[in-house]
Amino acid sequence: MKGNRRSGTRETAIAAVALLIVLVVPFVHRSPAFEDFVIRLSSMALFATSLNLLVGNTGMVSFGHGMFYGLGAYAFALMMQMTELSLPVAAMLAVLFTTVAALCVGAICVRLSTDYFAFITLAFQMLIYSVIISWQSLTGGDQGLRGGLPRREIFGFDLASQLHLYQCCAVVAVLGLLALRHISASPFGQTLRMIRDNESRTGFLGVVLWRARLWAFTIAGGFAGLGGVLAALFVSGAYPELADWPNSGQAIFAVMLGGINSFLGPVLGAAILLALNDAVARVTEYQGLVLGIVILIFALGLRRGVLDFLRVAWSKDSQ
Amino acid sequence: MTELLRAEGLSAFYGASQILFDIDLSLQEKRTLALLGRNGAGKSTTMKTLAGIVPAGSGRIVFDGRDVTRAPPHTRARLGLAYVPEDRQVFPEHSVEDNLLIAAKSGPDGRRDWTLPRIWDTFPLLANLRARHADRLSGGEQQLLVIARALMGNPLVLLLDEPSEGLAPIVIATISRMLRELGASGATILLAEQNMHFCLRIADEAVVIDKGKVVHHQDTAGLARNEDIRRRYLAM
Amino acid sequence: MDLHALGACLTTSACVVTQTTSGLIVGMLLFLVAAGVTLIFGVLKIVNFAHGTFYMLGGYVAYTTLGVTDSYMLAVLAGALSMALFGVVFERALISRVYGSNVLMQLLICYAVVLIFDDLVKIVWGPEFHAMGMPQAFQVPPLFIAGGVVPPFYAVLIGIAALIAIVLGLGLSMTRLGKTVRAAAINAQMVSALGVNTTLLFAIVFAVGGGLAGLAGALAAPVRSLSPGMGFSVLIESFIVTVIGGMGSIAGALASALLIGLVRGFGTIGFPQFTDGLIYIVMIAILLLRPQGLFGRRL
Amino acid sequence: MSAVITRRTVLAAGTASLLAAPWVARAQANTLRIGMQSILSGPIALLGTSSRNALMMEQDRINAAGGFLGRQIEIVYRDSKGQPQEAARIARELVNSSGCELLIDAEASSASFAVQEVVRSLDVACIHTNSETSSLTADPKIRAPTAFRVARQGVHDAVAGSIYLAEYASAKKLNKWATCSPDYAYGRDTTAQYLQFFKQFKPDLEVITEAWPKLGQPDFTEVITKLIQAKPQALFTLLYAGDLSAFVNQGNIYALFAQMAVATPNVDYPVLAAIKNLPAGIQSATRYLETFPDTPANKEWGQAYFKKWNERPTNWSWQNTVAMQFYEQAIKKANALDGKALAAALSGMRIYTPFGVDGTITMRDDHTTIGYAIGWGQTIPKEPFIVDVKAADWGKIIELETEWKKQQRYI
Repeated sequence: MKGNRRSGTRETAIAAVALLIVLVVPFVHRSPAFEDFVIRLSSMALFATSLNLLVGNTGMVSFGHGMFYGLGAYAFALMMQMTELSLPVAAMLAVLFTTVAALCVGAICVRLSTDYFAFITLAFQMLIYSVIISWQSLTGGDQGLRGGLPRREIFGFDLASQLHLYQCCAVVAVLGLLALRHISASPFGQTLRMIRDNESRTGFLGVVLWRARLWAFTIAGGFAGLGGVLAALFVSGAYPELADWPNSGQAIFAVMLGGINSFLGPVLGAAILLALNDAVARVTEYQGLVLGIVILIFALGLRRGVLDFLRVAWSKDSQ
Repeated sequence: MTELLRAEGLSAFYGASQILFDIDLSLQEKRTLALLGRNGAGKSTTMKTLAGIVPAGSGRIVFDGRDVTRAPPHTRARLGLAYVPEDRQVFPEHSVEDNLLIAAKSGPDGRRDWTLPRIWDTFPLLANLRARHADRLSGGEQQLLVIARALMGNPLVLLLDEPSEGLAPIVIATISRMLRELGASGATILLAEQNMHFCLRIADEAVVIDKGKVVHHQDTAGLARNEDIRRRYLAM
Repeated sequence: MDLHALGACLTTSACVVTQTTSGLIVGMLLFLVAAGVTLIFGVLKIVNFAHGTFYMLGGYVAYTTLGVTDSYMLAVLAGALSMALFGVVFERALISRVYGSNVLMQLLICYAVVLIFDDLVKIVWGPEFHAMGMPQAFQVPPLFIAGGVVPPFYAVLIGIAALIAIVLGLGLSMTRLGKTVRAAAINAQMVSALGVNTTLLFAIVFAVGGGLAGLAGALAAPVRSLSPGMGFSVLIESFIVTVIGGMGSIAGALASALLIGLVRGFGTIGFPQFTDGLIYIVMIAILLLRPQGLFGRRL
Repeated sequence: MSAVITRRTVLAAGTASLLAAPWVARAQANTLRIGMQSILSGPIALLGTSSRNALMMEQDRINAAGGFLGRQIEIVYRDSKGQPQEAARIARELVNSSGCELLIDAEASSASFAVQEVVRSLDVACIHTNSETSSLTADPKIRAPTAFRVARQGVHDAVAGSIYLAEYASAKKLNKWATCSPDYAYGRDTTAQYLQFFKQFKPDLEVITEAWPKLGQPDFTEVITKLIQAKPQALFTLLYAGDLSAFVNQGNIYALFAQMAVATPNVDYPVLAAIKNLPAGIQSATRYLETFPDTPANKEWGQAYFKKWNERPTNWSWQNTVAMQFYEQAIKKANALDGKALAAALSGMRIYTPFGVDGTITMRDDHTTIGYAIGWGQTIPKEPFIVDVKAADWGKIIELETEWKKQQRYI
């Protein structure tokens, strides 16, 4: 317990230092490209890390995690457009809404075994996607929400300003990741790992499997929703692809690329994926070809996420 | 007398943990050799390694004069090595007849001694159940089926892993009688068992293994009198 | 929602016949793709997310073959056979390396293949859509049956797909190869220990699955636009079909492909703007009531 | 020990360089970069690539004439696949990372609204070249200060088309119509607009059934049979490009076009060419037509395009060409590139161009163009593909547009 608390303090310190560095950068050198990247990364990192709470931590492969990302974005953007709520309130309500949605979807899904769980989450995602596309009067259909988000200042913060948006996203992402880290290191997180490693034994210990899974699913959904809120802020709206299947695929890829056994793996994976996408898009219009080859090299060569791979390489070095 | 199957210094692993250590075995043509040992001694792993399902870590497996250490299971099977797994593994959704047909092939020398009619002759019980799905058979019937299935491949050697496991005494007696007849008719059998009494009546000689190592080798008649070995390695 | 129109349709034979045949044709082509998905999953436990790519490539190969040979029959054969071959290469070169590993690793490999071939198609055939056009032999007026319209080309397609369904069904249940494939689906190790080369068997399964998808792409090429990425929507639908029918069940794939076809056929009348949603709802309902699918084995 | 360092260093450096790659600043060249994004893959990529083709021709022409403000121009192309979220990302990336100082948004409507929001926050000048959805510029809440549209506008098209179709329908006694449009915002909004005006001009019009296939749907069979069931006298469709081609090919199997008249505003040259067995007598708008307006300048441009790309231009081609012509004039006038100055120059600007009905096109104060060629005619299977073209009356179009804007409370 003591060790836990000490490592908790250490992580908070690391997070604070990382945050500080990110926040200082713009005062040294303004680069809109870098700031855009960090804003997108903060959203994607929350999304991918929350997915990894399911995939890496609990062994639940969800193909439909993007639905919560999309729901978070839509809930937030709609509240901003249709109500006079202030931004933090709207954001919190959006996350709450997503969490409840995850609870409802989870309650239906979590009892199914691995493959079927993957498919039913995919089916739910596609259902939600087609509702978003069809419910044009509310969501704008395929065009997404038009007209942008109203810019309301909060505490002297104006999110129309790139710098303020950057700062806000960095803070939210670091706090979100810290919370996720806390959850994954908590006794609850231990229980989830036990379920992943040995379902029946965990059951014998008196853990109600479906309830633990449902909690994990709900929490992951909520954090994905938070990622969606940041995404909505970045694009100043909400668009159906946020809730579409390929978006879930991106998150899965980020998780796999970074490493499912390292907490920061998905963050690194998201960073690599975003950077790779941007870099390739500038060089060639055949992004898919390049990305596909990279994935193949990674999947057949490395066979595990970058961070997992580095950890293995590192520990070999240290021996 | 020719040697059909030989293992030299065989080792095997499950992941990082070593299960078999330096196993030596030799099986002569038309003989029945029993592989005895307690639960977890490494009998099944030995059988699986011989059949090619578990890869050999080191050592050599020579079958019918050929080195098959790296050969995949189906190659070994086609060379005449038939494997009957411990948990029977019938194809549950196939009929008895289909279970047999899937395994039908001629032997390595082109022989086709075992055909469906001969199986029905030898296993009249199965003949009556030919259309039944294998998952509807009793344990004993399933055991007969998998032995028959192995024979359909016209093998040179039968690897039988714990054929008596989990069966009622009366069924065990049937299987025992059938295996004795098989042996008498000239079949070559490697029989892994923890039920020593079952083996004594079938096998000519026995190898005892413990913790993945060969600890004793003797003819069965002698082993039956060897209280020391039985107490040390075979007592439950 | 337009339940009134749906009711009116269901009470006129012309509408029922026409929408049923249109459901049949949509369903049968879907079946050809889904049969491969379900076969590959059933035997190899591989969720082949690259299956839409086979469909796409089959269409493009047929398009080019038609241009060169001017024979639709050759075009269809070329589409199917080339994809059978591609299936073997895909299985040997990529998928066989991740047997038994994490399902996400398999997913990634398939995803990579989809990305790569979408772009390769763009490079070879260009990013614009192509239309193959109807072969001369089928440029004939439609038939009228019980007041419903049935085009001869579609009747032929339905016939071919039905024939394949029968061949596939009988082949799996009656022939020795089929029985062995079914046995390998349940216990590949045991099949291998009985002397069957399962490596070859798996390659054959991929060849059949890929060939069927290629066949579907080639058969559909005269009426559908060919464009890079066209495999995606087909993939999603064939997945739904596979899940509803029961992963690994050919009969299930047939039944659920027809079900989806009919939901489309009549859904477009009753729920013109929510037909897709309807299909997902059917899928969720079935997964909840019978997770193993209509014809799947109980888990 | 050294091996350890090497390995770690390599691992760390590799990761770092991968991460740093996107924002390593490009050497700021004197070249003026113009970002262009469009749909360059998928079933409607045809339109995106035809936009790019036109822009490449403009780039050559402008550079030969000395560029903008003495700087050679370079257009940077990106494929958004038509997805709004991706389009928004690309727009930001073009400006923030790739150093583009002007934007051409050659997206379809679905993505141009997303680009609009990016433009609003970046204050860069942007011309939407392909989005026809009226609200993009008509709705003052959506209109952005530095974003303009050089494209057909849905409401203009709807008025022009409805007047033509009402006459046509009355002449042929076609009262029972069906619609079949892609199930997304453009399809729904524009269909609704057409029907509104169509009913206004022909009050006895009856829409007996509507079908809404998905965008990029592979199989239209159930939609086609539904249309046949309903037995309409005529069909109005907004399907386009690959979807239109598939629809026509599948419809042919059912002899759909023998059973009803068809009207669509969306037949482009290459689509006509790609559709095998094109039925004659489809009522269609002139998207781009070499023979309309029938002037030497228009014909010359069409021929030059055909010569260079070995296919005919689309509606999107001329729109992108005009956008560059507007930029050219506005930059000359403002002698600057920043969004505010260009916006001031563009508002109310009138330029000479082959694509105007009277040789000019005007950028109105509400950031949208008027005076471009709108006409309707009927298809024939060979050149010039559309004949009997009737030009629309711009006076009537603007009158009804204003009325519509009032209805929508835009003015």
